Amino acid sequence: MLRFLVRRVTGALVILLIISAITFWLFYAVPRDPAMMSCGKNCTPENLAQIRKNLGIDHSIPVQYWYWLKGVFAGRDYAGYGYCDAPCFGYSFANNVPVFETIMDRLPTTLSLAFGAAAVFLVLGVGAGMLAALKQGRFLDKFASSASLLGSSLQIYFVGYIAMYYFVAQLGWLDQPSWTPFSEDPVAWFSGLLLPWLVLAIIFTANYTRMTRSQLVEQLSEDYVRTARAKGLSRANVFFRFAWRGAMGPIVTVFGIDLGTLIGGAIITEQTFSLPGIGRLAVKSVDQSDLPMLLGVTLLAAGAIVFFNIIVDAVYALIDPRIRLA
Amino acid sequence: MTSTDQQPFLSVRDLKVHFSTEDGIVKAVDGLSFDVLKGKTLGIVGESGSGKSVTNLAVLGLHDRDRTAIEGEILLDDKELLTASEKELERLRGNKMSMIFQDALASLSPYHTIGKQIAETYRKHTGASKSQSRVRAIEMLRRVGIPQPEVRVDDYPHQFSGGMRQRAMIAMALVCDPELLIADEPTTALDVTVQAQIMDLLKDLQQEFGTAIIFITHDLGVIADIADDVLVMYGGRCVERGTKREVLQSPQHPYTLGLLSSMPSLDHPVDVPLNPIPGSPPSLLNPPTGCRFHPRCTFAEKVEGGLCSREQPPLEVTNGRGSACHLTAGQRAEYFSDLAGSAAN
Amino acid sequence: MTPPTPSAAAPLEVTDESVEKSPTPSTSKGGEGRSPGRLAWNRFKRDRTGVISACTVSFFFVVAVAAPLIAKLYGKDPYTTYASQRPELLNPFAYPSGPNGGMSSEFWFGIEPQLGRDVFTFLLYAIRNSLGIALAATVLTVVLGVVIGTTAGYLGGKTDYLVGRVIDILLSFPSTLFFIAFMPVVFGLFVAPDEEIPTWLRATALIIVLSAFGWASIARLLRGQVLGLREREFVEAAKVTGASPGRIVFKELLPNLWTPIIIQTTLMLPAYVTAEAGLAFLGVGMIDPTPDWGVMIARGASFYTEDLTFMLFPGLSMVIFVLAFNLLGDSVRDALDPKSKR
Amino acid sequence: ACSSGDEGGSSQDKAPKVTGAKTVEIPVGTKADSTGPAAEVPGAVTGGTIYSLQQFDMDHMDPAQIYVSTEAAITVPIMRGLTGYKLDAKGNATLVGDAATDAGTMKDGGKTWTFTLKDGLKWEDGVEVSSADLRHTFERLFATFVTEGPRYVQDFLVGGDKYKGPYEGKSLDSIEVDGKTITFRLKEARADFNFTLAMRAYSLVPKKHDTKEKYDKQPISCGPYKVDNRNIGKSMTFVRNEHWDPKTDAIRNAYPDKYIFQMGYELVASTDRWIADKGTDQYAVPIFNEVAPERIAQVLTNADLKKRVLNAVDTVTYYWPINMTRIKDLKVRQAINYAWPHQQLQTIGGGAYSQEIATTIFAPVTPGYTKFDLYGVDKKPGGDPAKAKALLKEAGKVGQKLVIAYQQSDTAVKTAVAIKNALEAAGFTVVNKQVDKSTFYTQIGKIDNDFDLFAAGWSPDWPNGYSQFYPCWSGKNIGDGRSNYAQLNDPSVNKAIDAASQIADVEEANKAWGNIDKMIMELAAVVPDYHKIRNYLYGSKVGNVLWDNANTCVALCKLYAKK
Amino acid sequence: MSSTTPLLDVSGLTKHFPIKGGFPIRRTIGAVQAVDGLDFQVAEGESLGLVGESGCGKSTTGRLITRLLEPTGGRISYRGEDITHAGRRQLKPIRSEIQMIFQDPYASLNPRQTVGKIISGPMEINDIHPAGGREARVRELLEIVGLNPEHYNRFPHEFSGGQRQRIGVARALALEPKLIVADEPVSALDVSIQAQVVNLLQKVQRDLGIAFVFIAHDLAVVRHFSQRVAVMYLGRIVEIADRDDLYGNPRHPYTRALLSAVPEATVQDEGVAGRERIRLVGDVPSPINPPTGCRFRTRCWKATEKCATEAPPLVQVEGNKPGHLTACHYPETADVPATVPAPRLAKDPETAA
Ligand SMILES: Nc1ncnc2c1ncn2[C@@H]1O[C@H](COP(=O)(O)OP(=O)(O)OP(=O)(O)O)[C@@H](O)[C@H]1O
Ligand SMILES: Nc1ncnc2c1ncn2[C@@H]1O[C@H](COP(=O)(O)OP(=O)(O)OP(=O)(O)O)[C@@H](O)[C@H]1O
Ligand SMILES: [Mg+2]
Ligand SMILES: [Mg+2]
Ligand code: NI
Repeated sequence: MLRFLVRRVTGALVILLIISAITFWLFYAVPRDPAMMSCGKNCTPENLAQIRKNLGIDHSIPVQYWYWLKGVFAGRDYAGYGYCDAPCFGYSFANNVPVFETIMDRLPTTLSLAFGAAAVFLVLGVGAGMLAALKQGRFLDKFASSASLLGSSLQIYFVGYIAMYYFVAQLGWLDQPSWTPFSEDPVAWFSGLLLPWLVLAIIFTANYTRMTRSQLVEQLSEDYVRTARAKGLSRANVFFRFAWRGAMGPIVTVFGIDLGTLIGGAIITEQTFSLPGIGRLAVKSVDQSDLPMLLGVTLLAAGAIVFFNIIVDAVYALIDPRIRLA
Repeated sequence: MTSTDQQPFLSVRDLKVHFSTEDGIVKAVDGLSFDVLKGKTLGIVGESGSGKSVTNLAVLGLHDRDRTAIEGEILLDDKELLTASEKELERLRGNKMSMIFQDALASLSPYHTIGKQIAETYRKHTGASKSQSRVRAIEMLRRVGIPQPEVRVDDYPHQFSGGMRQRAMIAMALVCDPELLIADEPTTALDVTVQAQIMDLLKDLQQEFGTAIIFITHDLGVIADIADDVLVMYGGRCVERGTKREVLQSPQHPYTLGLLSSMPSLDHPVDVPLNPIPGSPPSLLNPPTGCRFHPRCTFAEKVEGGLCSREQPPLEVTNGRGSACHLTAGQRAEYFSDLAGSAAN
Repeated sequence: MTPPTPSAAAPLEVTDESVEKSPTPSTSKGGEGRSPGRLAWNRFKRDRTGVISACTVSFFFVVAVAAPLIAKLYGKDPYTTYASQRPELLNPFAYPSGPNGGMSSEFWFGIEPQLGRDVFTFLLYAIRNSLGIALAATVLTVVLGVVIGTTAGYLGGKTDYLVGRVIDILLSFPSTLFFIAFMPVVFGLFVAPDEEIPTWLRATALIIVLSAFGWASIARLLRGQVLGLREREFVEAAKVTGASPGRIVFKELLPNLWTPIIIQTTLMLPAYVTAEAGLAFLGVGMIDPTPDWGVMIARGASFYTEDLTFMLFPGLSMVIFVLAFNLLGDSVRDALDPKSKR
Repeated sequence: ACSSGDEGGSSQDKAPKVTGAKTVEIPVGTKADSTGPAAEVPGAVTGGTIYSLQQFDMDHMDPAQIYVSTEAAITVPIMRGLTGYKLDAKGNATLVGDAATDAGTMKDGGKTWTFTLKDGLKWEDGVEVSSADLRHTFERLFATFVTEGPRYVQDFLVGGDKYKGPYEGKSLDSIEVDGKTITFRLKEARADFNFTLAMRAYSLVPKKHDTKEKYDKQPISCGPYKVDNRNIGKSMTFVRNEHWDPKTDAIRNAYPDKYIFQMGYELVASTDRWIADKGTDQYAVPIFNEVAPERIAQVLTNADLKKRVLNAVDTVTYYWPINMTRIKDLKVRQAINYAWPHQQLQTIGGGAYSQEIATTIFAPVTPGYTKFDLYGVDKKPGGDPAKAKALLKEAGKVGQKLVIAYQQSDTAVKTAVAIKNALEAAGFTVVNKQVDKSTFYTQIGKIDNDFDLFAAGWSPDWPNGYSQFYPCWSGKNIGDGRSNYAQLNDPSVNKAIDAASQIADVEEANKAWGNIDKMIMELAAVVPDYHKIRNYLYGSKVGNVLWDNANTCVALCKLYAKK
Repeated sequence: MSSTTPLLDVSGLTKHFPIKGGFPIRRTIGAVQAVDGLDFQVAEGESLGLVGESGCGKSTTGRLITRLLEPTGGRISYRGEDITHAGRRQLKPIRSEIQMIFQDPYASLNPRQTVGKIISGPMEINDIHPAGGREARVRELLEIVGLNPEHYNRFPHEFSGGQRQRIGVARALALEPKLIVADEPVSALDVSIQAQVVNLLQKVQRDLGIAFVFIAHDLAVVRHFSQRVAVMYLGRIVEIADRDDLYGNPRHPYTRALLSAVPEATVQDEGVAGRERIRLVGDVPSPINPPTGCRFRTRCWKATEKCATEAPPLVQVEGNKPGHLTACHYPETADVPATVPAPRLAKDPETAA
């Protein structure tokens, strides 16, 4: 296990390193001067030079990257804003706030959105998939399959607005989506996120229903499931302890990937529901050509994906003893 | 059959198992009857696809009831199984009757330890505690010759070798001392040396517990080694049955004869070509009319009037011995004699 | 052993005869065999949902291809702002003044709020553009994925390792974020500052960026498949006869990969249609006045409270298209791979 | 809501029309006017929290860097300058002393200005505001890190062109501090200098706490509230500053306990929330989030909603400067003016309820406004492509390429489409160039930019022509990052601006400015687009929502939260 | 054996598959010693049988001979030409002479190609233009292997297992090879079909004079088909001899045990002594870590210290005919039945390890 973790975490770090380098390089592929943005109306060359120094962009690109990298691990001294402790992802070009703090501040929103939606779609999707598998070919199966298919064909911004219109504005069943920290007001937290969760879930559930169903159907036809039945175990026992066990692997895999992507930014969702999460931060940093923020967000997103990949593999090994971690 | 006085432990009458598939109805088993006696071994031989496994899955009631039409009668110790409820069947399976499958790796759950899988059966049917059943599992493993069973009990199937897996399967099947054991080609995937080990094991265990065994194989050599009675299946039907000696030494059906004569052996002369059955097995979707074997039968034209392609020969059983062929007894004696002799050599 | 009576002496002839009665008493007598593709086609034809969705999908493609023709017959175009000559088409709030979003015999699907363009032709061209982009991206993705995946899988060793790592990195990239971040970069690289970003470049950039990320998953899948197939005996059989690696990849392996390739394609196309729309929604895809499905929906989404019609046509048509394509994908999968029951 | 076919009803007529709007003159108040506390608002209650929903966060909190209306509006409760605008119950403004005891004393015809600091003014840490702070406030404006704010004072003060800020220990001689009085010596007479100082950029900064660049994140308050919590891009909270004494403040009432500003709401999203009017949104006011154009119809046609709309005419005029360096031919510029699709752009912007077509640079509410219509917009609001084409032909420039820069936003994109269609109909070749939001003004502000036409807007920094025309149309203000986007450098215009700014008589001056407006329009250096009518929807539990005529925003310090 | 160079000469043939692993850097940490020093020859037109338990390296040997695998060591020469490490180009002329028939009739035919294409493929690759065209040749080949030439355009899935195996044979014959490596060509087939294919191969061998390396684990089938037989155990040949010698006079204990384990479809009359039964215990050890010395010693009832330290050479032991080579320190003697028959069932689990 330790070997596995060491190896995978090293691999993950390398991937993140490459991703950050690519992002860095691509950002500068278009000639533009971030200093110009903060220089404002009365910009003199001295001002520009000062701002460049403050932002730490008065070096060649590789050197900048090196300083940035060093900052991440060892902290870094900024001309304009003093020392920035490790992990230092720099200061935003657009409004000079520390990137790390901003991201940490936005993270709870995105995490709430992601985990909440994940809980909803996992429960709904897997539940529906199980029912469908149990009632193969019956009405319930057909219903679950087609409903899920319809769900997966919808777009967040399409359903999102319609749902807001009907459920919030017209019927008043749900609250306007909004963000309140859980620690501040759990009820508001919940009611503000309920609609985004549901909308996200509609779209994701489909995939889980289908996958759960197909996995279970496949597993149920496995020889070892037949053996279990031949031993005299009850249907329910066989279903949950044998078939479901086998079906879990791929579901966990996809779940991990989805969770990683969601945390990396449910950009469209956050945009649709005006939630102040990582996704919107990303859009904003793109709008403002804010490299440090963009880098931070990209790394967070990639990190989430990589992290959940490792988790998935570890969980997979727990589920399936045939897989050895190394 | 030699001992007619005995009540059959399992009795199958006119069993029909039909699957409805996209392409039509597969008549996998079409009117099959046989008996298994207590403490005896019935060997079922037949080519791939002849319905051996389907028959035995029907006995255990493991077919998907929605998609399978099963007719006939299966009496286990005078209990009708086809009409039994799922609950009743669950109580019988693994307890009174159990099964060993061919592909042990696929048939053992990869997610649970060998010990758990064995113990589970025991607990289910005896209500023993966890620790009791674990002890029982270790004992069973030792019984089937797994070295260091206390250690190996916590291994997963993939950590076992092929032969050991098959032994574990056997241990699992026998953990509740079943009265009927169905072994579906338990040795086909194994090497000859390991096959010999497993067959010896089965024989020993049968002697010890008096279990009735149905042994499925397509290898007549294995039948010769282990079975008391033999049932030869072809295209979902029984073409011949009798004791091992009767069937192997004086086959009454051209198919059995063909099987015997197409087998290379360690002491046949080598320079003569083998004597294969021409053609290939029949489609069960669209089985040949009349005798299902007639397209491949070298004697079909010996029966006048093309009877073979029109009419299904009945299986006439006397004293447990019978065959389903239009050839007259005389014809058989004439055509088969030298052959049978050579086969028995 | 005494050779038994008549037939055994001539086993070959007997087998010949048996072949006639071989397990496939099929319709095909001699001549043309039932290829796996043909079998799949037959299975597909029997699937009613599949056929209906295929028709729906083809309808969309026909509409896309024939958009200029239809627009010509219909007599409108998607670019003219009809309201600028006829201000009475819009009410003082810039919404269509006619009921139902201004639907009339003249403007079938009504007119657009604010600018007053014709929704019907706009939608036609939007479908045309979006499908075109999605299709091109799909083709490019699949080609890239297939070439890279099969090559890596077949060659193995260092190449495979390298490609594997590149795939890892690509799959770890937060792709949506990347799209929005670097579409401007792509434009910046190709366009002089005083030139309008040409529509073709936007489209090309979209296609390139979408496929640059999309190929990885296909390549990974195919690589796995090839790794499996490579060990299959028919590949060894080809090698034993001296076949070149090229021949093995293209003549032996590729035909066996059609199933996953087709399945992936049917998954990818609707995904790209929605992805393209999503990017447009975020403002980095196509842009007015180029008609685009996603742009239409995104704009409809802001007017729906007052002019639902304007949102409904593009929105529903996309839902229908994606749904039909998904259903079609399912049916194709079932037909190609009858064992997998979804 | 399927159809919006039927007319909006009679409410249409009640919407204000810019054409009918009066010009807003702001008188200078007396010492008595400048003495606190501010008059109570009838029915107001203390306590509660006021929220806001807005799209953008403020880029700057250092007053010296503040030039954008949003930033100015939002900082009223925490920043105080020497002068400020006091509102009466109807929202009419008077210029009074804020930190100063009165609106200042002018000598030498406006070349010397003296202000006296009020007693009892304290920073949020309880330390008294000192005259050193006053001096520092103005000296630090010259520091290099100050790049965004206005440059009026810096340009006006004697010696300002050489001074580099206080941080190297040097002080500026033209600022004299004596006890509680501060005297400014200006290069030339500025009769409206006290109005200049009312700009947020000249709010006070404590010398002790001046952290230079970092002050931008952490301003120190001497107003009734202070920044409690700031979360850039997301939210900001103001809480009470206990050291503020209402008696020192004639301008601000401070009813709510807290302000919570919430950022990141697109117009449509915020409008929908105000329409829904749920939870804390009932206590929300807009800072700059108007009713989204997409929702104007819904809001204005619904009597209930309409009750909650603050409707006001802004001093801003949105226009499209024509790059004079690139488009040198008058006829071409005139052709652009003729071809302009005014009406269509108005429609896209939300219709006559939110904007009125402009033919002048001056907004009708700004003193000095004179109505004229040089390019026949009133008659042909949809544009006159024929005439435009004829002019182009005359100039021999048919097919003239025009590069139009616009920001990336939904409305901007649609606008660009309409303009392109119209100009191409008149014989131009149009290149629409989308420019990053973040660098839009930087890019069009460069002298050698690549654009011919771009959207801009200007509202005077105080209500007269000087701050309307000098920054944007004087040839002296051409430079990278300066606001003379058209790069207009016409000697007669320059002369006229200089002359007008020296006229002390208000009436006279206004007339002069009105003429300059016409001069520029004759040169066709710009296409005036529209005058803005603001429609602000607010929550049902916010009391006394007033339009602040002088700061052109919702008067934050007059609000209260209903119980 | 004739004095002329044999068709195929294999000496010291070795194949080790590296095992990757290790931490933190992946490297080769061991090897599967699949084949470890094989020596044998195949003469023209002769059939050499290769038998042994699963995993003993039979297929690996076959794939080394056909050069599907790169040998780790040893030498393979075909008609005197060293092809041990020959590249694809160098092998080109030889490719058509050495062909292979595979075990799995389902996996060995490309499901997406018609029978015609499958069989004409090798000709296309090797640029062979038979008189009368390729198609005619294919039909001819189909006829030779007993299939209906009309089935030229059918796909493999339309055939039964036996028929598919015939197609495989036809493909191998298409290049008119001199040597065919048949890797368990009949193991996957039903008995009734198996005989058909064995007969076909026999006919091919006889009529066309093709030499065979016939791999199987069924001793009876090998006996029927091969003139000479080699028994493999864990990557090594333990005994190689002419058919009659090997089956009549097995000298290696393993050969003996193997022979005795073959089930025969005969019924012993009561009282008549059955065939000798030797029951080996346990499984074949792992080729990653093969036993030292004689590899069979862990399952051999005769093993001594010597077996553990000294690997017995493959030599002609006393009492053998020439060409009958055995690798054993304590060879069995012909007339005495196995010295110590193992117990029928290992009751003591420890010994079963
Ligand atoms: N669930 C099913 N649905 C449809 N057809 C089936 C099903 N199960 C078995 N069959 C068919 O029934 C026939 C008999 O199958 P069965 O498994 O009994 O053969 P078998 O004699 O056990 O063969 P083998 O020796 O290969 O195990 C085959 O043709 C098979 O395809
Ligand atoms: N590509 C490979 N990589 C690693 N090990 C391999 C590889 N191919 C074969 N082996 C190993 O080499 C040994 C011999 O394998 P081989 O396939 O030659 O056995 P075999 O005698 O043909 O067995 P069977 O009768 O099961 O076909 C086995 O232990 C196998 O696991
Ligand atoms: Mg079977
Ligand atoms: Mg093998
Ligand atoms: Ni014989």
